Amino acid sequence: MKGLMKGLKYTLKNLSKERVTYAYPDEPLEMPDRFRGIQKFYPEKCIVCNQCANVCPTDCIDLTGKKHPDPNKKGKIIDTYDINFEICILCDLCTEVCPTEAIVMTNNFELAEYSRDELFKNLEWLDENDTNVRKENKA
Amino acid sequence: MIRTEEMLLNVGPQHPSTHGVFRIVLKIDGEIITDATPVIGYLHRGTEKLAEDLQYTQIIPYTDRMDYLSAMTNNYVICHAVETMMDMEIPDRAEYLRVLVMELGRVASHLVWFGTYLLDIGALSPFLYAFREREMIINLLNEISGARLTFNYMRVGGVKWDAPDGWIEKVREFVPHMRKELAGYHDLVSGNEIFLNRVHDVGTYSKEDALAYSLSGANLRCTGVDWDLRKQEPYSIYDRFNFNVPVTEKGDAWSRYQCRMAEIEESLKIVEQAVEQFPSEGAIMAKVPRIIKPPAGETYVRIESPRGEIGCYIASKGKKEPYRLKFRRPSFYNLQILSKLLKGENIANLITILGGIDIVLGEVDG
Amino acid sequence: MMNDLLHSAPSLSNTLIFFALGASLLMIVLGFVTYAILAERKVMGFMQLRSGPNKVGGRFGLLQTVADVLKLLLKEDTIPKAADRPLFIIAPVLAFAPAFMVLAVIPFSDSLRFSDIGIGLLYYIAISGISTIGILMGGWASNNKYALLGGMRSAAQMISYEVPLVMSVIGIILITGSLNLIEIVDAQKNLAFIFVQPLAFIIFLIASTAELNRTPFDLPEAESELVAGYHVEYSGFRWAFFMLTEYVYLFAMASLTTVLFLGGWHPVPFLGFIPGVVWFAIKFSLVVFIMIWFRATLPRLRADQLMSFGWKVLLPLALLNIFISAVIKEIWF
Amino acid sequence: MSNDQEKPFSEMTEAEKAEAKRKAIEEAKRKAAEKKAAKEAGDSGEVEATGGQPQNEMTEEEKSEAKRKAVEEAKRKAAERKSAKEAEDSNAASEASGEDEKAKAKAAAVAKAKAAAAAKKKAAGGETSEASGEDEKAKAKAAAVAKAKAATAAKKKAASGETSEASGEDEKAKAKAAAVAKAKAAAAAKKKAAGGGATGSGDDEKSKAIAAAKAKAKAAAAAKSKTATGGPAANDSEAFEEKPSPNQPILDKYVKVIKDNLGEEILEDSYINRLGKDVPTLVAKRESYYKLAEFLRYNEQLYFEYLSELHGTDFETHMEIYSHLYSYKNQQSVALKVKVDRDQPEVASLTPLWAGANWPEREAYDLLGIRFTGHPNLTRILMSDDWVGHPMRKDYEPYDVEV
Repeated sequence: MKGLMKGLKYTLKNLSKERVTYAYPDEPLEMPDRFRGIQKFYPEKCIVCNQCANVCPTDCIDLTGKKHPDPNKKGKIIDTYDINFEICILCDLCTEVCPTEAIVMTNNFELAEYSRDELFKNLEWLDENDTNVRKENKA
Repeated sequence: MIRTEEMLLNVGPQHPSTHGVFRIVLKIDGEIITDATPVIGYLHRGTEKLAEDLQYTQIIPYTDRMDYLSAMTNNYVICHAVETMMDMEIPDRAEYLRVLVMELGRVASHLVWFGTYLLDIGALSPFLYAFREREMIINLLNEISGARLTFNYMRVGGVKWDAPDGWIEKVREFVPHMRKELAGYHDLVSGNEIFLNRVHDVGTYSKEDALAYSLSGANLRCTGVDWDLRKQEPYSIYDRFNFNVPVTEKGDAWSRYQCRMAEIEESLKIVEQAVEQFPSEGAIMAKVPRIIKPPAGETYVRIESPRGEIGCYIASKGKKEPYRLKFRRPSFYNLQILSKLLKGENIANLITILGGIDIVLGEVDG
Repeated sequence: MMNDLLHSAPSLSNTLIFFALGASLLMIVLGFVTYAILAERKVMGFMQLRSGPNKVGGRFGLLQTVADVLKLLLKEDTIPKAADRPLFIIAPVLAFAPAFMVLAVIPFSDSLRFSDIGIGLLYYIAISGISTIGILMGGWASNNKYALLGGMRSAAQMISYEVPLVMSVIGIILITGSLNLIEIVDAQKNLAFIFVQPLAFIIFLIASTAELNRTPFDLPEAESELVAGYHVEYSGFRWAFFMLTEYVYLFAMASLTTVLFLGGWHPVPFLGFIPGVVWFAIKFSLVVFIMIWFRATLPRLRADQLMSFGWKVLLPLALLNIFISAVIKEIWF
Repeated sequence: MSNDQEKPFSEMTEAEKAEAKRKAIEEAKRKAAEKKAAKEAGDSGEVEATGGQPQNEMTEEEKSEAKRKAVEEAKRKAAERKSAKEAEDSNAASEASGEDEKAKAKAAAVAKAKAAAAAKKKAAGGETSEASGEDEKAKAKAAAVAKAKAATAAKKKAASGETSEASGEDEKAKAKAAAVAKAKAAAAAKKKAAGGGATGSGDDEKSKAIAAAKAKAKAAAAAKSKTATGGPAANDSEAFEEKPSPNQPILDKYVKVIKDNLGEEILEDSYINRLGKDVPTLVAKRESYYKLAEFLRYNEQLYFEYLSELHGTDFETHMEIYSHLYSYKNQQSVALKVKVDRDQPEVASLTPLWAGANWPEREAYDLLGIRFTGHPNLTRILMSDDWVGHPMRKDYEPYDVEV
């Protein structure tokens, strides 16, 4: 009986304590700066080195480049850049290898969509996804 | 004439107490189990097969998904295996960070176990109390690694990030808080007569059985075997800390409970000491070639995860992908003894026993 | 007014009046159930450091249960193909009807009462036993193994705990010399029976919790073992009926506890200016709160422990209580 | 930290250009190299140019090479040649890199080499000096001399027995410090290098402490088994001598006990797995696998009552069962391997000996198709019962290519 009483006392004491739950989604959740959410892509920074696509463990990145429009400049610029969020595991390896920080992580984690097709993010979408970018990556 | 017959009861794969997609086919006579056949593999993702085509760094995020309650130890075991093969020296600061996150992860994992175990036994509140503290740990780990469960934090040769500003202080403050709350758990649960009746002398096995069935972790220590790889085969920097290995003798669900609860305290001790000794500066990565190619040969390392001995075998041909990668997944081994324990028990005890073994299905199925 | 009605000759208008009164009581009870469920969720939420329902009906979630009930009513009514159809349909009704019937004998206050029968307590206990059949029937008719196990557990549990439940109140019957609940309340005008019969109160509280299938005696449902026990195959409003049964019984049992041990509508000394109904409500709420509190704290017993506790601990204690009561009665009354 | 880490990347664009040029030169240099090897080497060269750790990488390779030499047969000579080539390549790469980077790397490498077991000392010293410029050579020599001194001191201490263990440690550390100081003086012009050396020595001492602790544990085990006589000091001195591994006596003991009881023919091979924490490894013959396992399980001197791990591997030429055994009684571990014919993969089950081998063997059957005779319930465990094929086999073709 003593143990039961102790337990009852514990719960009763907690009755008046402050709640610890988050009021999500009424209040947005603040994630720490390093949080790995949906990527943001800067097309102008990309040098089409393909490292992100190579390092991706799930092969969810597809990219193509084209010749630089300015004939005086060497190298390529990005043409298409797609991430398939059906299989992306947000491991952060793509941003880790990127030499120019053209792809960076944001703190946006709300990925749910009504259709699978919408999980296929293309270059425009990733370019526009510019909220909550990691502070240390903000140029 | 009353005729009784045995009944076949399918528990799982969708059942609230199997902690995932675990199925067990019971033959029951009334509520008494006469035979039990575990069926696993519903969460098999072929990590080992996938790893054959991946570079070592790319495998790390996959290990997060095995034992998803303590992904840090999984991260560590593969890094440790590769580092052992390449004979690497890990910088001190990195080692301390690793130990900190692994021990915090161990506490978090045990808290989940504590909560869900009590939920299995029918008490609702401990689950929420345990998750309150776990949330704090998860937030700490989120701050340092950028994810709440699938950390992908460690790298071969060190860790990905250094501790953010003030993180160490937060950890330092967390330890006394956790101690206080742990005392509360003991008030709430450990003395509760109903709980004691539920776990005493349930699912008892002997030391010999535990060894024969390759049990590890608290499942082994509850039979009186003083065995913790952190102590007996020190890896990383565990030999620098002063902590005990909780050992209980009876081998029943209650002694497993005691073991795990005491382990939380010991982990807190380690965290406390690691915070004290934490080097104020230093590198967090060893000098590592960017393409990691362990020499040809094979290695097997094992470390102590919250669930027991997690091992990693790598056979390398000197390439950047492993030739064969194999994880010794503690839950997989620990689960073997289940069908032996269940014979003659009733259904309520099935839940107590299964919960007491502390399995994570992601790990069982690999 | 009530007393006059009860003693008047039967007529058509009387019947109509009784029907209207019954219906209004049903509404009150349903209102109680609505807010008892909310209270349970809220209290448990607060105890578990959550806020509980807070979306539907303002920040206190006042309409949450209403929304839930509406959802249940709108849900598709499914009956498993292999189920025993007639039994499956009749089971929830059979479980619910007695739960409401027992309320007839509960006196809520000096004037608010619906019957005045001499064997009120006996009536309560006899009728409430019928619900077990409904639950067993539901478990059997579902043709599901979990449901069957839940139903069997429920039957075993109800029978085992009915015995100490009845035994524990025999002391009160001895002292008051009546089975009429109104007379029992009147006998507590000066001192509630909880002080005269503390042992009986504890036994009664435990046994009634078991009768209600509430934690720590929620074996028939046993979420973590039998998924949902006897109502695992039920959905929609049939399931709602089982839920309703549970909470109406909570209402009835809390009322009975108030009447038997807490002095019914009688006020605490010096606070007589507060009306009797309010006193009843306060005491009643206290009992409900204790039940919820238990649920938020305690783990579940195991079937065999439940049985041995009922037969080996509670029953001997109840018998002891009868003996002590008899001795006390012989000496003081 | 993140800045530190990112910097190499941002520098890399320039470095890559240089790298491309270098690649071309390299390509010309080694025509004989395989295409794949060439690519990999190029990759590693790329990092080295920026990361500033060419020697480091190289010593890794050499270490592995030395290890292998101690362990391996002629079979893998080809592989060795390959890795040697890689080493050459990385040398070439390092030559191309800047002077002070080299120096930095040198300091680190020296520290590393010291910390590592001295079995590879000569080789390492030789090759590093080869690879580097004139004054580096001198430095390396100085370091080598210091090391030799330390080694002799350690040996002396070792001779004086166990009691002086602590002081021996001390003196060794001092010798180490002196050596580092020498290296520092040599590289005094480059402050950074000196700093690196200092931290390196700090690490060294710590690792020493760890090594000592480990050695102690090992020594305790050894004392129990009454075979090892040297104690920790002996272990340390072993490391400085050319002796292969501290676990060698343990392995010798196992082999002796096994051969005494079961005859000479029972083992196919036995060696220390250098890459796997020096675990003694026994390779059984397929016919006598069960007999050997049974002996390991029940013999009083061995008594491996715990099966830590069992799994199979498809090596294309053959299958292999690897099991890691542990004896709580004697606090020692052993790896037991057996080779299985790939076309007729059949081997005795260990489940009668260790109940814990049940599921791992089912897993090996499921994923590799190895049949374990005497297993109580050899069915698929992870894949569904109607699965076609055994996924972990190297020639496995998925039934549905898309999945």
